[in-house]
Amino acid sequence: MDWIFLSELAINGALTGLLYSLFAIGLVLIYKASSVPNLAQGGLTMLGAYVVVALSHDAGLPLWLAIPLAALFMFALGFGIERVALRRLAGRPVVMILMLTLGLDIFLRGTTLAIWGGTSRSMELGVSYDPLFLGDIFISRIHLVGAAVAIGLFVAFMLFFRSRTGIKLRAIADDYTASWSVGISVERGVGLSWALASVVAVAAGVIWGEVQGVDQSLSLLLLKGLTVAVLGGLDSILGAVIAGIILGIIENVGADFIDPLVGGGSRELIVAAVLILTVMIRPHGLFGRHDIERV
Amino acid sequence: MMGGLITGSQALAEPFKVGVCYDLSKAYTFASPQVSQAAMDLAKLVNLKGGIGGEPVEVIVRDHGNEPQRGIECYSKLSREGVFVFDTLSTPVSLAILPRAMEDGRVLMQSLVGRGDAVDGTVFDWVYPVGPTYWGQAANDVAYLKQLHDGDLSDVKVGFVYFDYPFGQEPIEILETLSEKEGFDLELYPVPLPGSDQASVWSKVRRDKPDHVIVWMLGGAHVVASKEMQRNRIPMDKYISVNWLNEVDIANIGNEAAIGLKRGTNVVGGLDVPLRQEILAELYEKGEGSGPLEKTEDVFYNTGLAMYSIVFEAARKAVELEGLPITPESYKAGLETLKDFDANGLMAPITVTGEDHGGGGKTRIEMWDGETWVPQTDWISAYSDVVWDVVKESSEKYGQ
Amino acid sequence: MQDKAEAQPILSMNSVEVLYDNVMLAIKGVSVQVPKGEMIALLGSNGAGKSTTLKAISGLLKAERGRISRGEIKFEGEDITDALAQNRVQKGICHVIEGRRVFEHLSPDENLTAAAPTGMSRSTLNAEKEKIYAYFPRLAERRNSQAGYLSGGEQQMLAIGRALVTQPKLLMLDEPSLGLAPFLVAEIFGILQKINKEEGMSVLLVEQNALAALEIVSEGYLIENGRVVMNGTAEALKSNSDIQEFYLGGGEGTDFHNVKHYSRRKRWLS
Amino acid sequence: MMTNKQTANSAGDGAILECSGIERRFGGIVAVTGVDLVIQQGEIFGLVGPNGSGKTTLTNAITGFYPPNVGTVRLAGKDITGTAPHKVATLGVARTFQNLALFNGMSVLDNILLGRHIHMKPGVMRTALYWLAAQREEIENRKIVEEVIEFLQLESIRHELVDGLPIGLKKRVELARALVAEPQMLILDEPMAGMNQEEKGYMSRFILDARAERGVSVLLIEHHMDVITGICDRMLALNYGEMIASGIPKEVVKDPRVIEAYIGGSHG
Amino acid sequence: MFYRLSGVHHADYISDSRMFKVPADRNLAVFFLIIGVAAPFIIPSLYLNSYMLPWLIWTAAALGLNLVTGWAGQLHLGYAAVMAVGAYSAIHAAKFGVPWEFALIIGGLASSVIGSLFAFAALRVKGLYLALTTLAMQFVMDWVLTHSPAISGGSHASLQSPTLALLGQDITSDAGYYYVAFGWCVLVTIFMLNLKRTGLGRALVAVREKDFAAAILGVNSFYYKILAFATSSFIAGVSGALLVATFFFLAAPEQFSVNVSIQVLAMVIVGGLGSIIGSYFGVALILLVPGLVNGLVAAGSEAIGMQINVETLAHIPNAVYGALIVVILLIEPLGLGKLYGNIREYLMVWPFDQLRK
Ligand SMILES: Nc1ncnc2c1ncn2[C@@H]1O[C@H](COP(=O)(O)OP(=O)(O)OP(=O)(O)O)[C@@H](O)[C@H]1O
Ligand SMILES: Nc1ncnc2c1ncn2[C@@H]1O[C@H](COP(=O)(O)OP(=O)(O)OP(=O)(O)O)[C@@H](O)[C@H]1O
Ligand SMILES: CC(C)C[C@H](N)C(=O)O
Ligand SMILES: [Mg+2]
Ligand SMILES: [Mg+2]
Repeated sequence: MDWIFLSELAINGALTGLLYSLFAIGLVLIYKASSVPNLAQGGLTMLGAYVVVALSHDAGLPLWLAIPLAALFMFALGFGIERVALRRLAGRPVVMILMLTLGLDIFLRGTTLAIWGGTSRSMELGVSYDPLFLGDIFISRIHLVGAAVAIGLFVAFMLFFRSRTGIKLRAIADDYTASWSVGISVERGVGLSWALASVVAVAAGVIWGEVQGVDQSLSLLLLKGLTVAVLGGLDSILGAVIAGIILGIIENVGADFIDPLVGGGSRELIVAAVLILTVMIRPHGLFGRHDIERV
Repeated sequence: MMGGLITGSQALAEPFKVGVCYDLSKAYTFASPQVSQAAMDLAKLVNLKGGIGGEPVEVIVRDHGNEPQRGIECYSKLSREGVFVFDTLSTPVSLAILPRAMEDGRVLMQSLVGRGDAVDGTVFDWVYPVGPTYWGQAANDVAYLKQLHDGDLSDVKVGFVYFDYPFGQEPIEILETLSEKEGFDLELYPVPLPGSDQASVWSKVRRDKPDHVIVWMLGGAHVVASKEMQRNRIPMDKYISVNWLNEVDIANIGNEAAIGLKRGTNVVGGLDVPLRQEILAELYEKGEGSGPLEKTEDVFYNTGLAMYSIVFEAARKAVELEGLPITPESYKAGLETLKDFDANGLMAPITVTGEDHGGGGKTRIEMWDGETWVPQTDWISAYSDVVWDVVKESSEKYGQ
Repeated sequence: MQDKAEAQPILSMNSVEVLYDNVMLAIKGVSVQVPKGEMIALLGSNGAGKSTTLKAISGLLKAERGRISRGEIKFEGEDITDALAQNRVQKGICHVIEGRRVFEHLSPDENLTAAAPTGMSRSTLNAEKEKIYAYFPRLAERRNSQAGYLSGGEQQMLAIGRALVTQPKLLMLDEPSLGLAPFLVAEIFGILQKINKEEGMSVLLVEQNALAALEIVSEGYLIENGRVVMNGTAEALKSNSDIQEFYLGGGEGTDFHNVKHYSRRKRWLS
Repeated sequence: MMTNKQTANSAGDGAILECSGIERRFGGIVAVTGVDLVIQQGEIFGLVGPNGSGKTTLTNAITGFYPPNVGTVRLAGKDITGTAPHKVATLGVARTFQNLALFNGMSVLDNILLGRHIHMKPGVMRTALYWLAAQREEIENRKIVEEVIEFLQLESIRHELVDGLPIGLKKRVELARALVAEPQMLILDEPMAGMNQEEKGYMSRFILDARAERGVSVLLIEHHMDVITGICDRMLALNYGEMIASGIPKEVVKDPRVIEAYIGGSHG
Repeated sequence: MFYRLSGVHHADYISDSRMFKVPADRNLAVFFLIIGVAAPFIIPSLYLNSYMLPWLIWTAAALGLNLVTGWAGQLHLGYAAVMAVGAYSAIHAAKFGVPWEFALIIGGLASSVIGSLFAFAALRVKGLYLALTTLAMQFVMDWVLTHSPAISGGSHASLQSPTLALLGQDITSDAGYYYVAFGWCVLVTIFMLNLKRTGLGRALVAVREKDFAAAILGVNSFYYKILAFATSSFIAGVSGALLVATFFFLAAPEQFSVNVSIQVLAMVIVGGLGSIIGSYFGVALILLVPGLVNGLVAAGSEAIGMQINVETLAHIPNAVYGALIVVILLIEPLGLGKLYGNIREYLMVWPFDQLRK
C-alpha cells in the first residue's frame, strides 16, 4: 500500500469535493429558504462564468472588478427570477417547481450560448499551476483556492442563517401562509435566496471556469452538485460541505481500488452507490432535517 | 415543398444538396460550428465557380442536439426534400440514422464519427466513413511511437487516457492487440464525463511514469488534462491527442505551456492551406463568409473543408461518370472512384473503393511548437492488417 | 352601541365579496366593524365564511387563489383592500390562522424572532419575547425545543405569541380553541381578555365555541352561507333563542340521544 | 331505535378491544404508560385528557402506527399488538384522524369507495380487463357506499372534490369512509372539533345511529365534555400518559383529578 | 353547445362509471380512434413515421411514468434506464430466436423486475431524495450498458434489432410500424382509463396523498408502491422495445440516457400529473417542439435573409423551448391537460356561461 499516494488522492479528492460543495451550497441555500429544489443552478453557474469572462476578457475590466460586477448582476437576476417565475408557483407541489426550474435551466443555457457561443473560453484567474508540495504530496493551487472560497461561504452562510433574516428564510421554508400571516415577505425572502444562490453561482462559475474552462459543461455540474446536496441533506449547509469532502475522497480513493477490478472507470458507479446507500440508511441525507409527521 | 419552386432559370437546376444534421447546441459545439461553417463556405465557393456540372450545390445545416430522435427527424425531413447525402458529426446520431440510410439507399458520410467497422464497404454499402477511424488513428499513433523508439517498443510504457464511454473506449481493443504484438506496456486511465475532474487520473499517471500518453478526449477536457499535467510535472511532450484538439484548446492551455504536445490528424492544420486562402480571398474579404473569421482559424475548419471537399469531389465524379442529375447510385459510384484525392494538399490522400469506404485511413502526427503544428510523420496508415481484422470481425456481426 | 359608532372603528369592512378560483363565491357582501379596543366575535357554522372573512382582512386570500371581488376594507380609516399581506401586518393587523401553523422546524424562540418586524431593535424584541413568555409560562419552558413537537395547546400559545411579536393593533384569531382541552380554552381566553384590557388591543375572534366566546366579547356577528345574518351585543345574542339552540346548546343539558333525524330549518336562512 | 338500556345490555356480549399495560415512548418522552382499557361490544367509550396526554398516541398504538413499547392489544380476543396498520384495518378496525386524513385530490365518492378497499381485490390484470373482471365488483361496492352516503346525507356533494369542503363536511366524509369498511371497532379522534352545537348534535346522532344500525363499538376522543357525557357509556381520562380516572362519564367528570388536570375549575 | 351536461343523466352505476361520462368526450375519443386507424392513408409517410410513430410510443411510455409519478406520486428520474432494460432484453431475446410477441413480454417483465428495485428506494425516501436515488440508479444502468459490450453490442455499443414480426407476419412497412405503435398506445391508454375507475387507481392515489391514511383503510402502501413501479416498468419496457423495433432499429445507450429520463418526466409534468390526455399533449410538446422551432427559426432567418451565425441559430430554439416550459407552467401549473380541461369546461357551459354563479 502506497500511503503517500493514497493521501494525495484523498487530499485532492477532498479539495475537488469542496469545489462540488461550492456549487451545492447554492442549491442548499434555496432549498433551505423555500423548500424548492433548484435545477437551474447549473445554468446560473454557467451564466455567471460567462458574464465574468465577458466583463473581464471582452470588455477588458480587471478581474477584481469584473467578478463583483458579475455578482451584482446575478444578484439582481436572482431576484428577477423569483419575480417572474417562482412567485406564480408559490405553494404548488414540488414537482411542478422542479420542472419550472428545469425549464429555466434550459432557457438560461440556450440564451447564454446564443449570446456568447459554445467555444470554450478561459477564466485566467492567474493562479499558478505549479504544484504545491505537502511533503511528497502534490496539491493543486486552484483547488486549494476554491476550497477556501467554499469554506468561506460556508462560514458566512452558517452565520447568516442564525441572523434574523436567516431565521425568516427558514420560516418561509416551513410554511408560506404562516409566514405571510406574521408579515414576512415571502416573495422577498425567496427572491433573496435566489439572489444569494446566483452569487454563489458566480463563485462556483469562476473557480470551475478556471479549472475546466468556461463552456457549457459548467452546467453539468448540476448532477454532481445535487448528489452532494442530497448526500449532505438538502437543507444543510454543513451537510453540503461534509458530503462534498466525503464524496470527493471516496470517489478518488475508491476508484483507485475498484477500477482495476471492473476493468474500467468506476467513479460514477461509486458515486451512485454511495448516494443510494446513504439515502436508504438516512432518508434525509447526513444532516438534512426530518419531516415532522404526526398521525 | 413549395419553396422548391423558385422562379427563373434556377427552377430547372435542382441543386445538389447535402444534409448537414449536426449537434450545434450541445456537447459537440466545440467543433460543429467550425465544420459546418467550412461546409457552407465551400458550397459557396463551388457555386462561385459555376457549381457542379453547371448546377448549384447547397448544404442544409440543422441542429439535432446530439439526440438520436432529432437526428432521425432531420434525416427523414431532408430526405423527403430530396437530399440523399448526409453527415451527422455525431456517433450516436450516425448510429441512429444508419439503419434507415442502409434501407432507403441514402449515402451516409461519417468521417471521424460513427461505427468504425463501416469502412467495410462489402457490408455497409451506403456508409462512407472517409478518413481515419479511431481504430486506424490509434494504430497510427502506435506506429509513430515505434518510429520514435527506433522500431522497438518492448521497454516502452504507454498510457491511454480516455473518456469512459464508447468514443473513448473504442481504441482499447486495437491498443491491446498492438501491445501484445509490439510488446509495450499499456495502462488504461478512464476519465468520467465531462472530464472536468481528472486529478486522480494524472496523479496515477505521474506515479506510473508512462513514456507516452495517448489521449482520447474532447474539447475542454484537454485543457483540464494539461493543467493536471503541470501540477504533476508531467512534460507536455508525452501527450498524443486524438484529432479532436484545436487552436482554442491550445490557447486555453497556453501557447508556451502547450509546446511539445502532439496530435494525430488527417488534415493539415494551420492557416496557410491553399483552399482556406482561396475561401478567404473569395468570400471573407468580400464579407460573404458564412460566419466569423476566427472560426476559420481552427483546425476543425480545415477538417470541415476536407470532409466537404470529398463530398463535392464525389459529386463532380458522379457527373463525369453518369451525368446529371446526380442520383444516389451515381453519387456512390462517384465516391468509389476517388483516388489519391488530397484536396490540393489539405489532407491525407484518400482512395475510396467498393471494399474500403474509409479511403485508406491515413493520418499523421503533428507537434505544437509554440506557433504552429510541425508534422512528425508522413501520412501513414499502419497495421492495416490488424485494423482490418478488427473491422471484419465487427462488421460480420452486423445484420445478424 | 351608539357611542361606539361615533368613534371611528379600527376596522371596517363593507360589503366584501370573495371569490375563490374565480368561481366559488365564498362570502357575499359581508360588513363587519371592529371598534377600537373592543373584542368582537364572528360566529357561524361550518363553511359559513368566517375564515374567509379573516383572510380577506389579513390579505392571505392570495395564498389560496382567492380574491376580493367587491367591497372595501378600511383599517384606521385607510383603504387596505388591495394591500399586500406584509404591509397590513406592518400597519397593525395580525392574523392567527386556523390550525396553529407554527414554524415546525424552528424553536419557539426562533418562531418569535421570525415574526419580529424588520425594523424592531434587538432590545425591543427581547422585551416582547419576555412579555410573551410571561403570558405563557409553558412556552418559556420549551423555548429551545422544536416547535413541531409541542403539544396542541402549546402550539396554539406559540401561534398567539408569534402574532403578538408583530405588535398588532388588531389581533384576529381563527378558532383558537379548536381541539384544546377545556381548561386550556379558559386559560387562553383569559389571556386574550387580559391582553385586550392591558394593552387596549382590538380583537376579532372567530369561534365555534360560542359559549366561551360570548363570555369575553362585547359584540358578535353571525355569518351563515357567506352573509351576516345577525349582529348585536353579546348579551343580545346570548338571549336569542336560535343562537341558544344552535350555538350555545344547553351546556351539559343537551340530550344528544334525542337529536332529531331531520334538520330543522334555521329561521334566518333566506 | 335502540335506547340507552339496550345498548348497555348489548355491551355485555364480550370485550371487543382490550388494551393492557400499554406504554409508548418517543425518544425520551413517555407519551403513554400503563394504560388498561376494555371496550365491550357495542359500547361507546370516551377518551379524554389534556393536550399531549397521549390520547392520539394510544389510538396509534392500537392501530399499529406506533406499536406499543410495552403491553398488549387484543381485538375480539386476538392479539394484534404491533400488527401493521393495513392489517389491523382488515381485522375490522376503522378510524378517523384528528387532523383529517382525506385524499384531497379525489372526489367524495372516491374517498368513501376507498373505505371499501379491504372488501375488494384490486389488481393490475383486473384493471386491464375491467369489463370482464372488475366492473361487477365495483358496482356492488358502489351500492354499499351509496347506502352510507345516504345515511350521512352526503348525496349532494358526492362528485365534489374533498379539497374545497368545509371542515364539518370533511369530518362527515371521513366518518363515512370509516363506516363503509363495516368495522367492528370504530376509533374517532376528535370528530367534532371545530363544530358548533348544532353540528355536534348531528355528529352525535350519526354515531349513535351507527352503533344502533351497524352494531359497531366506538372509541371516541373528544374535548367537548357535553358530548362525552351525553353519548358515552363509559370513559377514561388520561393525564401525562397515565390513567387518572375511568368509569361512568357523569362520575368521572366530577373526579377532582380530572377537574384539576383537564376541565379546569370554572367549567360551566 | 357541443359539450352538454344537461340532459345527461346516469340512471345506474354502470353508466355513472363509464370511461367518458360526457357524450361529447366519447364522440371525440371515437373520432380520434378512427383518425388513428386511417392515419396511414391520410398522412404522408414522413409525418407518419418521424412524428406520429414516436409520438405514440412516447405517449405510451409517458403514461407508464405518469402511473408512477402522477398516480402513485413517486418522482422517478431513472425511467429511461428502465426502458433500456426492456429494449435490450427484448432484442436479445428476439435475436436468440424467441418470437417477438414473447420477446416483448420478456422485455416488459425484465423491466418490471429491475424497475421494482427502484421501488425499494421509494419505500424509504420521498420527493427530491427519491428523485436523486432513481437518478443514481439510472447512472448505474448507464454504466452497465457502456461497460458491458456483451449487452450493448460490441465496442460501438450499438445493438441491431432483428426485423419485427407479430402474429407470424414480418413487419417492415411504414404503416405496419405505425399500427404496432398505435395499437400499443391504445392499449396503454385503455389501461390508464380503467385505472381511473377501479380500486387499483384509487389505492395508488391514496398512497400518493397520505400513506398513513391509506394504511388505515387497509391499503398496503409497500405493496402498491411496488405494484406501481412494476406495472409502469412493464409499460416502459415494452415501449422501449417497440421504440427500437419500429423506430431506431438499433439500440444504443444514448437513446436511454439521463437526458431522456429527464425528458420523459418533462413530458409527464408539462402534460399534467395524472392526466391521460395531458400526456398526449406533453409528449407532443417536448418531442416535437424543438424540431419545429428549429425549422421555424431556420426558415425565419432565411426569409428575412439575415445571416445569423449557425451557432446562435441553433441555441435560440433551446432558449425558446426552455421558455415554453416555463410559460406553460406559469399559465397552468397543472399542465396542458388542465389547460385542455379548462377549455372543455368552458365549452361545456358555452354559450350559457353567464349563468354560472
Ligand atoms: N381555498 C379554497 N378554495 C375554494 N373554496 C374554498 C376555499 N377555502 C374555503 N372555501 C369555501 O368557502 C366557503 C367558506 O369557507 P371558510 O373556510 O371561510 O368557512 P368557515 O366559516 O371558516 O368554516 P369552518 O368552520 O369550517 O372553518 C366554504 O364553502 C368553503 O368550501
Ligand atoms: N411522532 C411523535 N414524535 C415525538 N413525539 C410525539 C410524537 N407523537 C406524539 N408525540 C408526543 O407524545 C405526547 C402525546 O401526544 P398525543 O398526540 O398522543 O396527545 P393527545 O392526547 O392526542 O393530545 P391532543 O389533545 O392535543 O390531540 C406529546 O407530548 C407529543 O408531543
Ligand atoms: C464531433 C466529434 C467529437 C464526434 C465524436 N467523435 C463522436 O463520437 O461522436
Ligand atoms: Mg374556518
Ligand atoms: Mg390527539
